[in-house]
Amino acid sequence: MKKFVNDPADVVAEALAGLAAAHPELRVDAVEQYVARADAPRPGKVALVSGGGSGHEPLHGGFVGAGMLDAACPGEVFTSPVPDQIVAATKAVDGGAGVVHVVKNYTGDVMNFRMAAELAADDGITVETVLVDDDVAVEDSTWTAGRRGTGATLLVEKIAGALAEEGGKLAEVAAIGREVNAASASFAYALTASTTPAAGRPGFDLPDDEIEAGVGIHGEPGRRREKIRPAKELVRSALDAILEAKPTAAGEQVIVLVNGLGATPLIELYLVYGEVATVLAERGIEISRRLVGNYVTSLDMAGLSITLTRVTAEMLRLWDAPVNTPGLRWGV
Amino acid sequence: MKKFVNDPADVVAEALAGLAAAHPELRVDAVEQYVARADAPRPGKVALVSGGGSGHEPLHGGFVGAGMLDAACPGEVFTSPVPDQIVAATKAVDGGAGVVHVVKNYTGDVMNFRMAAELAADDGITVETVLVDDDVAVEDSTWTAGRRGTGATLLVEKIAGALAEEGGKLAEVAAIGREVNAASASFAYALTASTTPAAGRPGFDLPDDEIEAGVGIHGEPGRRREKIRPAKELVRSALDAILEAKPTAAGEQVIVLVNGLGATPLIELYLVYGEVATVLAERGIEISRRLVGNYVTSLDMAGLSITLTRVTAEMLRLWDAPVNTPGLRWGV
Amino acid sequence: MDVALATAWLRAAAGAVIADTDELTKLDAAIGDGDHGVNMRRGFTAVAAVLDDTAFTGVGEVFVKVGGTLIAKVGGASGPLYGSAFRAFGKALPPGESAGLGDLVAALRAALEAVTRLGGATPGDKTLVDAFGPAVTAFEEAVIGGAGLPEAAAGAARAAGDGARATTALTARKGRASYLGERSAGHQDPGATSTWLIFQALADVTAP
Amino acid sequence: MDVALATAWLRAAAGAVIADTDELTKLDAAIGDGDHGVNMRRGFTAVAAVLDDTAFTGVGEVFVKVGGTLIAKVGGASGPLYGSAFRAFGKALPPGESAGLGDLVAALRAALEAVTRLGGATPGDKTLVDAFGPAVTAFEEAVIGGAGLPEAAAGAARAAGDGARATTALTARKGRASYLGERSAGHQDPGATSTWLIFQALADVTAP
Ligand SMILES: Nc1ncnc2c1ncn2[C@@H]1O[C@H](COP(=O)(O)OP(=O)(O)O)[C@@H](O)[C@H]1O
Ligand SMILES: Nc1ncnc2c1ncn2[C@@H]1O[C@H](COP(=O)(O)OP(=O)(O)O)[C@@H](O)[C@H]1O
Ligand SMILES: [Mg+2]
Ligand SMILES: [Mg+2]
Ligand SMILES: [Mg+2]
Ligand SMILES: [Mg+2]
Repeated sequence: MKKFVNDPADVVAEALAGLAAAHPELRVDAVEQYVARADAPRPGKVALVSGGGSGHEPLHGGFVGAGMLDAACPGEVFTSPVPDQIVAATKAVDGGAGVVHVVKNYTGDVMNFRMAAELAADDGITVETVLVDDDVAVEDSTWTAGRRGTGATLLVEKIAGALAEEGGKLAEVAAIGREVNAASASFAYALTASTTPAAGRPGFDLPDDEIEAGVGIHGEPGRRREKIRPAKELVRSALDAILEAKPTAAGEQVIVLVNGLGATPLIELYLVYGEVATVLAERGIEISRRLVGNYVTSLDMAGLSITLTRVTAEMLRLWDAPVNTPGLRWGV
Repeated sequence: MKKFVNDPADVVAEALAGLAAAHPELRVDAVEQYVARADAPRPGKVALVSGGGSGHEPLHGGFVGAGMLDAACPGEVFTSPVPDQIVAATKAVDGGAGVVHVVKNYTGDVMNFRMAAELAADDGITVETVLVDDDVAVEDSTWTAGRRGTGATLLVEKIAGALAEEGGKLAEVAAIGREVNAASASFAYALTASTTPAAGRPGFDLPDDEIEAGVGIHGEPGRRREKIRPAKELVRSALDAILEAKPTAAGEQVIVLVNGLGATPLIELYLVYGEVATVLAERGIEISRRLVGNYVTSLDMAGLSITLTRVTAEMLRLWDAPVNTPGLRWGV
Repeated sequence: MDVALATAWLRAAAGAVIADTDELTKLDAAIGDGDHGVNMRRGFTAVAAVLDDTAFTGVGEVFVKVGGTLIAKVGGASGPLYGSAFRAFGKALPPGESAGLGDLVAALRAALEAVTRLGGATPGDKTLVDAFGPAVTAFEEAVIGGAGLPEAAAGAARAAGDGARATTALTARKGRASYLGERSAGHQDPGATSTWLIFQALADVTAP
Repeated sequence: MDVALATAWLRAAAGAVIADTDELTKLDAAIGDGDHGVNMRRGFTAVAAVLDDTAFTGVGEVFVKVGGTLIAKVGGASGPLYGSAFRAFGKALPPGESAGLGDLVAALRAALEAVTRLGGATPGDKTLVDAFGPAVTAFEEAVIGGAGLPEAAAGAARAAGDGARATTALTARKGRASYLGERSAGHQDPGATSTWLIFQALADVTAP
């Protein structure tokens, strides 16, 4: 395995040390392993805490800052954080107005955050949980663990974070987070598997002309393997899946996220965004805002996800609000 | 080859179409193949034009906008742009105060930009050229084409762009660009080769335990092949090469760029930044500002470059000035 | 089972899990995210340290402490599940230095219940429940049939092994593997495999 | 050489370069950035189109136009170099429908001079100059020796081929390959190889 690491077991801790050195506006607790805004807790402000396995950077640590998250709990690579860690972060940023946990829908994340929320409640902190489950490749049925949380997490954190920043109450912040999630759908393709530092080899092998369709962000294989096709066709298939799951009429407004999974060059992401814009224009769907880049990644996986979020005027206003984090910044 | 493309010959044009669709604040001329600020030309403002082969995104098209470049000329993948294209961009953004060409030191780029500058001069436009040659892996001698331009290009474009934005004159803007270049040094490692859409296979093969030290950003092999070593050691070797080329005393201030070449996860880049901070702290060199991410890339190459720029107070002030481009944004 | 046997079992379990890290990781790479081995190694390495550092007076305490350690160290789906299982097991044991066979049966039931309550998996969902459930049943039946601990533990380990192997044919309906739909079939469940290792460790340390 | 022969040569050169795209790319991947084949194909595809679309009255015009097309289409190092070479070649030819052998010699010298002026390479730097230079000398010597165009062209092609092959042993001192230092030795220079193809095309179309 070739990676810029020392001992694979220390990757997360050492990356956090680097994050701390690079961003004085963040406070990294190396013992409890969380990242918080240096100015937290902010009395009276609803705090947002998220977290999950590492390897999805800039998600979540890179989204801590004014207008987005108050704290993030990075677990080991692709492994959800543990309850103690989440409780420590929750206590560290609680400003007395309650805390929203933004949790991607994975069994491990859900269970660990649930335990943490119970422990925090014992300490008198009110926690509301917003579950993100936007990945339409997985059917939402009793036969699965439910849809996975992927690209929409960024939108939930940005929009709910903006409402918290401007003084939204706990119930309101949680409500808009849930609304954003409900209005979002994502679909992803992988061209290669990712390699975790611990495993040291790719999670699966893919022949030179095959791709995985409907993958998540944890290096797992997708729903099906298929032959590589032109970008045009892949985009159409992904948008078909997305728009079937969340029917969107002509004239409706969306935010589009074309998100690289780690090793896909920006030139390809922009090419794909161009295809998305073409298809949505054909359908009369209006793209109000867009984001093209590597935001919710899967280590060094070559691949991308497309997320569409149907937005209200209020969501757009909150999307445009200032944000100042290592991974997302505007208006400030 | 697996990439998100249609016909490999159309990659650059289609990515530009995507860029145009994504960024209404940019104007993309699809015929002449350049990207310009939509509000260019700005009368009386010195204009900055850069360009080079595609495949280094966000460089250069992603750095067009307020406070940085006025236009960028993307060539084919890893191929410098042609004179006509550069002339068209130069004319499109000239506000009567002259144009600065920021050119990375590659034979092809230098010759094409030189031809363009002569043609522009024939049309009455004064062009100053700032050559960027920061890569210390290549010796600067008559036995080479001179040092390559790599990571420092971002710093030159940002700092010179800020001075142009606030009304600097042609000679001043060019001078500070050259000063930034002279104060910069970079060194890069590659863990894998990159694959151009046209070639369809990696530029070279690397065994599973070997890396290339001293690579550029065009997928070429480096100065030497060596065994993979812990990140700690690689960082020390790179900084030794950088600080030997540009001796920096204790107490001096630097901007650090830890730059991913495309497929290296952010978690590794932050880990490496942590090591850089440790080494510089040992030497008493003060890191005034830093940037960690994928900025000057080489398609899907797994690798990274480290750039140090010794800065004056004036450079720092210009670094901190607002910038609003797809790839770099703050203060606005 | 007394404190000494409890710690011997858990040390053996830690040894087995750590020795099989790569195997568990490989199973998880096929239908999950490839971290189960490393997760379990991290957890059980901490368990071994806790066993070294703590003086226990009650047998139940041992398992409660181990469960808490796993919750605090493992993460992922397996951390809360195994952690809760050990905590429930320990809490169900009577206070004091040792527990009888009947106590162990009741505690195993409590542990299994904790897992199904938390994770919602039912038999056949291709999870660790498919090894855990049969193991508990086999243990219980052996005890009812008059067997001693060695024999009951051996039966439980066999049943866990059979259960783990039988997950290969199943399509996952819980956890990460369920995302693969029918593609999850044909691979043995990593969690069921680690459960088997834990029961096998009990059989090993009690074997005559 | 008249307009018809000039266009026949350039069409043959275009065909050869396009046919060898992959080979040129492979050579450039070893010691450069792997685009020389695609660069030349892009340029000569445009050249072929220009030849189809333009009615030329003078032979020099043909080469000036081709040079401009290469500058506008190729990019990289080879675009300005080949473009300037063809432009200088065309400009050095006398006005009118055709040029004599002496004119060709002078024009070849002018083209070579344009390349060395622009790129600064000297013989032995492992560039296209190492094929171009010997080809020009061989052509000139053949003409001085009384040879006709077919023979002079064949000699130039042979010399270009020898020169290109001889670049393998050299360490690059100009262009991208110079970044590799001594690692550039052992590989044939892509630009020298495409120069050879162009001279070979002249030999082919003039062969009796
Ligand atoms: N809902 C559940 N109930 C019981 N066991 C489960 C459940 N979900 C997952 N598991 C078990 O957890 C194992 C995976 O554990 P691990 O890889 O450590 O966590 P993660 O899936 O979060 O990466 C699976 O093989 C399965 O046996
Ligand atoms: N300074 C120079 N003088 C003459 N020829 C050169 C010079 N620099 C490069 N070349 C030629 O150009 C060739 C490479 O062309 P190409 O790959 O198209 O451009 P680039 O190097 O910009 O990618 C080299 O093989 C070499 O023959
Ligand atoms: Mg996991
Ligand atoms: Mg090139
Ligand atoms: Mg797992
Ligand atoms: Mg080249």
